[in-house]
Amino acid sequence: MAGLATQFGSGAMTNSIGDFKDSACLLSIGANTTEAHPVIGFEMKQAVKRGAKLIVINPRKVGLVRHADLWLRPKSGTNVPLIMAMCRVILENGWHDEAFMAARCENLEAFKESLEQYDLESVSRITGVPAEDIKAAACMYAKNTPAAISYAMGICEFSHGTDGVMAVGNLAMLTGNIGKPGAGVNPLRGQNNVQGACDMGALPTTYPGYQSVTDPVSQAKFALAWGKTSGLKPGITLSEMFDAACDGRIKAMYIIGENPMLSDPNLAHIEKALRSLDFLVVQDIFQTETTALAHVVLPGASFAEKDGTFTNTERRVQRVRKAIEPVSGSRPDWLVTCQIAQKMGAQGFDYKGPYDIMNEINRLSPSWGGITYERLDACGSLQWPCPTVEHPGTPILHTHVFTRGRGKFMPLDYFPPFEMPDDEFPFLLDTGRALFHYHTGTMTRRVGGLNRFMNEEKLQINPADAQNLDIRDGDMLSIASRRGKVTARAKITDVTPAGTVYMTFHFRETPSNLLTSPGRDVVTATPEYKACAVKVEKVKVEKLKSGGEG
Amino acid sequence: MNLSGLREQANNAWKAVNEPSRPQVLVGQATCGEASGAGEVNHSILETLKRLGIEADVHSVGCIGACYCEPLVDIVKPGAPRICYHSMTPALVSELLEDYLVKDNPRPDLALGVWGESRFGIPALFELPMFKPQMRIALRNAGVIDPENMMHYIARGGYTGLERALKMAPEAVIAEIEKSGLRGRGGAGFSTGLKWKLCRQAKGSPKYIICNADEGDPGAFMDRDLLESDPHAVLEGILTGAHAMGAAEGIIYIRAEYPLAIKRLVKAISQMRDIGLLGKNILGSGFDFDLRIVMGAGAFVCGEETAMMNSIMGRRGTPRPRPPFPAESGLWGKPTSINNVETWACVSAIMEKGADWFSSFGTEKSKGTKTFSLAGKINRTGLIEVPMGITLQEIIFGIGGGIPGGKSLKAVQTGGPSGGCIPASMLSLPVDYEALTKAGSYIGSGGMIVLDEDNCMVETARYFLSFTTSESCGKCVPCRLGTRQLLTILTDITQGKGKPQDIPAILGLGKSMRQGSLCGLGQGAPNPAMTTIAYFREEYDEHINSHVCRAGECRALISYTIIAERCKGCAICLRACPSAAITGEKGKPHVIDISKCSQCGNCLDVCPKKFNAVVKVPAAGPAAVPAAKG
Amino acid sequence: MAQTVKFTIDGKQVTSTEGTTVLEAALSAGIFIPNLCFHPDLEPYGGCRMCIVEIQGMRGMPTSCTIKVAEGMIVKTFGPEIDKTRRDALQLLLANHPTDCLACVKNQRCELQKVAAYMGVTERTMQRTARPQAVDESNPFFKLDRNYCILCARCTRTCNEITCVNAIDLVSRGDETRVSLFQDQQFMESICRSCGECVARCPVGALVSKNTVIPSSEVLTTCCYCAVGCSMYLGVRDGKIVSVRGNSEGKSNKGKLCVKGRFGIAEFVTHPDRLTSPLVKGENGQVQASWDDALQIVADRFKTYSPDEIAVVASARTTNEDVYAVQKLARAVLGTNNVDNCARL
Amino acid sequence: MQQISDILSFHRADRSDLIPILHEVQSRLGYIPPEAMQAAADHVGMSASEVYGVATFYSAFKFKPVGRHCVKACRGTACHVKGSEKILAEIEKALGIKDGDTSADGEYSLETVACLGSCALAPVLVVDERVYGRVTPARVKSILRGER
Repeated sequence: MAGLATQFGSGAMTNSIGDFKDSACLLSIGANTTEAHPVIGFEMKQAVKRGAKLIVINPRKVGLVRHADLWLRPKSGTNVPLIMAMCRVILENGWHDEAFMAARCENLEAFKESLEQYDLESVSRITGVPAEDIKAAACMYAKNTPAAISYAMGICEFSHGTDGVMAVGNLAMLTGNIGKPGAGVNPLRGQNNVQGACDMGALPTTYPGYQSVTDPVSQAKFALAWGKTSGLKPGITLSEMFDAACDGRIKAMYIIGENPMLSDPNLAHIEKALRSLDFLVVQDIFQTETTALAHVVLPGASFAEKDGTFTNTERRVQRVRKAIEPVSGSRPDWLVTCQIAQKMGAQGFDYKGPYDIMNEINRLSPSWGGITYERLDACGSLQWPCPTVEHPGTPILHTHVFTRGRGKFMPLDYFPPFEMPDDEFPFLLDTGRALFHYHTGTMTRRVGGLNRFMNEEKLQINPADAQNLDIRDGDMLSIASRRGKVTARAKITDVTPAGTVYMTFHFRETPSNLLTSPGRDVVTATPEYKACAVKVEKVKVEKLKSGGEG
Repeated sequence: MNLSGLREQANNAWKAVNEPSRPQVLVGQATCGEASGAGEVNHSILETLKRLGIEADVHSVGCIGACYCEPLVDIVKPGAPRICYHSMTPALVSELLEDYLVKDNPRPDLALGVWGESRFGIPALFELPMFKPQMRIALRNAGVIDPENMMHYIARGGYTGLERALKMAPEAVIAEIEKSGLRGRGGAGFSTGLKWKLCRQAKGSPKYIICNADEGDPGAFMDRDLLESDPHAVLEGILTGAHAMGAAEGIIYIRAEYPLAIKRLVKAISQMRDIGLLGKNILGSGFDFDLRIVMGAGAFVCGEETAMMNSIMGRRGTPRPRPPFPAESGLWGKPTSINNVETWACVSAIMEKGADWFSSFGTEKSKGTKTFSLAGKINRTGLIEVPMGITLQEIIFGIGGGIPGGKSLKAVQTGGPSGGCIPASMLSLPVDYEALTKAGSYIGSGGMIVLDEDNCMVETARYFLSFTTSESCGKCVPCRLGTRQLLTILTDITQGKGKPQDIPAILGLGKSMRQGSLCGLGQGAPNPAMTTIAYFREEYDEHINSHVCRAGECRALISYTIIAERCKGCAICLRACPSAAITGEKGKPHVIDISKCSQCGNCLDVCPKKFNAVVKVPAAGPAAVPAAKG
Repeated sequence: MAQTVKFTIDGKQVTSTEGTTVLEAALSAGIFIPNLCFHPDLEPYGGCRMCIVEIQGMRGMPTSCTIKVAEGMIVKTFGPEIDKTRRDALQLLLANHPTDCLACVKNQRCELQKVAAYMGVTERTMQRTARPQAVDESNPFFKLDRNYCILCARCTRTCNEITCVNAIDLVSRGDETRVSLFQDQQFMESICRSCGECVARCPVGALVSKNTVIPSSEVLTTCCYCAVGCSMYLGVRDGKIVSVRGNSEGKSNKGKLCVKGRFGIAEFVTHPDRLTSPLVKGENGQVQASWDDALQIVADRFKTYSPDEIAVVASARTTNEDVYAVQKLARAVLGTNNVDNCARL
Repeated sequence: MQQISDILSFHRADRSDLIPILHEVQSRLGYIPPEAMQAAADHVGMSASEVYGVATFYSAFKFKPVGRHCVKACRGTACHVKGSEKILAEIEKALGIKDGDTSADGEYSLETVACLGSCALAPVLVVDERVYGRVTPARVKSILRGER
């Protein structure tokens, strides 16, 4: 989310889910909303039914395409030139919002200059999208206001994902689609509390409330509150942690409720990292591929067994309430963490419950100052920033000024993904989510009915490619990249474009992340899940065995 | 472009038919003519003319309404009036042509009438009992002109009304229609002028107009006939309405069951387009309008305007509650006005001849004329147009020539499945919107089915309920399940399983359906049952209490038997029996095995009249009294 | 802002806002009008005819669910004619509906039952017209028993207006009309996404969850799956989660849920695979240990690493409070900024 | 399938073109196969279930292949009072099929229609596009043989 943070001063969704109903145009980029965020999908489709235009930009024929007025199908990893070309078309035709740009934004000249490389002809060649479609999309987006952009991992999970996000930010600023109802730039976050985890300072660079660790004032504030705190040097990111574990710089890890042994890219590397550790503590509700490598496994409690709050993708903080007692032997995660701290002799971890923790958050995180349990119980939810108990919360960001002051137009260059198909590995592998499962499947794979819908990984392949390789629906295939190999059955579908194959990462039997690329976003270190080069072969029956080998 | 340039051409074309230099032959070729063999007759005409070496012009015309004696052929010989011949066959027409055109014998024996004054001993056509009481406004050109020849229409005054209307302000056109007293001819009888005014005043753009040609009432065929016989009369009316209401697009929603009408409409629309009557800037008036045809797909309920709009928009043809009315929110949420085929045809006549002329016909509240289709047990079946207020007596016994076969009239069914049965005792009833509604029926689109003593009124009600049950859209409870409930009860009665409490049950539920159903289909569905109970209660009671069907129509209540003394053992009935229920040796009396008999009545039908050995008897009770004569 | 409208229902002055239907206005004024096909989330339909009323100046008996309130309107919701008409419509439904209420999972929660009770209908007066209808049990979570269906079309309208999936629709017409799928196929062969929104809106026992257990209490919480943050009620009985329903007051979901939220929670929460004891790795692999021992081991070992040697991965799935505690542990106790979460997937 | 895509290519991707598309499919193929409904759905942006719901509403649409000749018996009021029931029974007997069926040899399909609008000539029968008026049970066989 560094892209939007750079341009706007905040990386979060600018508007609210309920805003889609006020939009005259919805632009969905790199998102499979009907699968990954079904209820937002309902909202968007309803808006279309009421007359809003819908533009879908996605290499895959995702569920929203049926409802779209316009579907652009760029080659994977070409979002930046595509969106920049739309910006250029808008400027050239005078469809931009001059007044908004002048009053609210900066760095326009450098941006305009960088648009020169994005003429329709070259962009059409790079992206594979016909020039008239790019123009039509630009026109539709610019002329139907307010227009809301929503995007998901199909824009971020590239080695230049931050550029993709900033291209989108440029497009929105150009048309004045920021800070008003029904407009905005709306990243749809992946997991239930990603937004909250970042808000709470589970980032190497920020304290709770995005207060920079490199800022001595913040450091002093937290040192005073906590009695002691970390240094001014930023920590290392998740991917860097695994790199550092491999070469021995990191010796111990404490992992809570995550399963990098299935979810993270280039699994062979992850496994090597975790096995290199001197001491690994993993806290989870089920045994996972990651707990299996732990020195100590601590049983956490599920969301139904504890109190607390989640922050959803639209910065909305809502209560989680205990419905049943923690299953025998498990404990709420906050309690486990605090008990470790107390055993280490630390002060300030003697919370009587999550209520006390929230009080501390209210005190130390200014944008959360007014988000108290009392208020949440009374009104259901609050959207941060909400600095005081009188503040109603903020459904729309950047209404008068950007969080950073002026919105910053970013000149951008086009870089292809880290790893592109070649003769040896001729297909591009894209990975993502499916409706009936969630993440690494630790929860959903244990729900019998959900498995009735989907109980094994299938490699989605375009009919044309399947015909070339003589693959029939249901054939067992081996999928190999430079890093590993898995087997899965074929599902022939035109959802996936020719030249690209697709898998989820829900199945431990078929760990698609054995294949994925070590490429990462140059800014945020977000892994390049959406593109790596693979080869696909039919498995002969005698060699048939499921699962993967590293 | 204006029409005056075309008028001379048109007049010449029409003159060439009526005051010809060589013989003109006009064949009535609407669907009913075709069904009677007009195609073969036409073929025979061409062959005969060729054989005789006669140079003549042969035209297809529409239907003049005398369907009972189709095929009709008119001949205009130079110097002679147009003579109409009836009941033609290929052989007869060939004979006629030779006699008249070669031997100069006009064959009065084959003629129906002369257009104009009586001649050659042939009566004047429009003085005949069938035509004399009629006033043909909507049907002014039906059977007169070639419907595919626009020149004929123009020569008969076509499009002068439109020219006049385009020179008037839209509000003035609406005022003229309002003044004429025209009411919707589709059934409900809402004031056309007022309907237009509401649409004109409604906010929203574009506006749509719809021509309702989804003539769904079984037994009604005036719209088909009109569209087959004179499409431009309707199209001119639509154009006039479009100008008056400010509509940009028109849709003709027509049943797919009317292929010939569709073909003639398509042709007429393309003729209009060719001379600039559709498209941009029509007749230089700055008015833009276009028109397309949408075909129905076999759903009676789509005659209801909100259902029809759903169908046009590609949805299930279910109605929706009103308000909002189509005039405020119709097709795609825009103001929409729906008018019936006959209404549109009246509009063009009103604009041509004026509101006062139109309102000089009819009654105080029901102005002008109305077309009716006469069918069922009546001598002269066909299509007629009469001034409002004429009595049923005049229609059935005057125009229609009474009941065939010496039978007695029992009832007249009007208004289709939502209408009712008016008993013979009420023949003096004047036909207008109010009087028929008061009698428990409904003018409807104008179907008039005549029932005689052989028609059972319970069975007639059951028939209509079977129709509405299968045509109910299923959306609202009273109609979906109420029609089924009524059908179940009525079927029981016709099968001799009726109970005394069935009558109050029908009347009670019927009232609830009238009040509670969403649209006219469900509201009107109980009418056939309720009016037959009102007027023919004794027939219900006989079915329920004595298991007797006096008309001998309800199969479960009748039986067939062979009177041994009369039977000659010819075995004709034995061969005709589908159930092998008849046995007997040749030359000896035959016997019907009641246990195998399906009461189809074939034996009665085929038994030679000179023997008259098969008789219909009540199924229950002593098989003594024949239920039906002869 | 919507205009305020004043009008009268059964002689009582009612104030509502422009655009509200008579039925909604009556219900919110505490005046009950029987209804079946009405649902606040859906467009007015006017099919069941239960909510008919009389409105001065309007012909016949319009359905209050389709008429918008207007200033000065005078509405009458009861009377012998209205009652008889409603009663007959209800009797028609009952003549076409199974008679075994006790055997129905919707018993006592059935809206048809409720309307019948309100109207004091205790016996069926019409001839039975019900015919056997197909039952679809293919979906693991819910079933469609068309014998119970009253064709209010709430389900098909939900699938059209709310989810826009359009997996189910009304098929055929008249009393042949049925809720069905393309080619009358089964749910599991269809494009149905199994969200269960139709099930949530079915007024009768036609679309029902399998294994329905009525909860003894309900707890308002937030879904644990994706980042939409659907507000939901977990139904609890005997220490277990037995039901899930969307909270219509929830700002992000307005009552809606997807297949995972509605049907994918109860089973995993109390799944026998849940970890119930800390495990500590010894020479023979991981073995169970007491909490005290396990925590002590962790605390002791953590103390031995310098801030640069240790890293903490917080969870994007746990609560804000859990995450706060963990990053505080990292910074204030372990002294490191090496704390991250998998925000990027 | 080629025929279906030909038909679609002449129609707008708009829901109001759905019923015209279905009419055309039926006039070319005699009935509407599932693939055509799916293709029409994709073309006009509806789901196949919605198309199915619309198509099954209208009695003119057929979902099973039909015979080479289509016999339509009118069940309108005028025909009913003039004994159309007997005509239908006679046809059923002659063809050995019931209303809505197609004969085993694929020659004939039989259906009843609400009203053909030729009431003055009741009872009425249509074989393919040809209308026959004043039909009697005795004439049925010769009509089916294609005679007048």
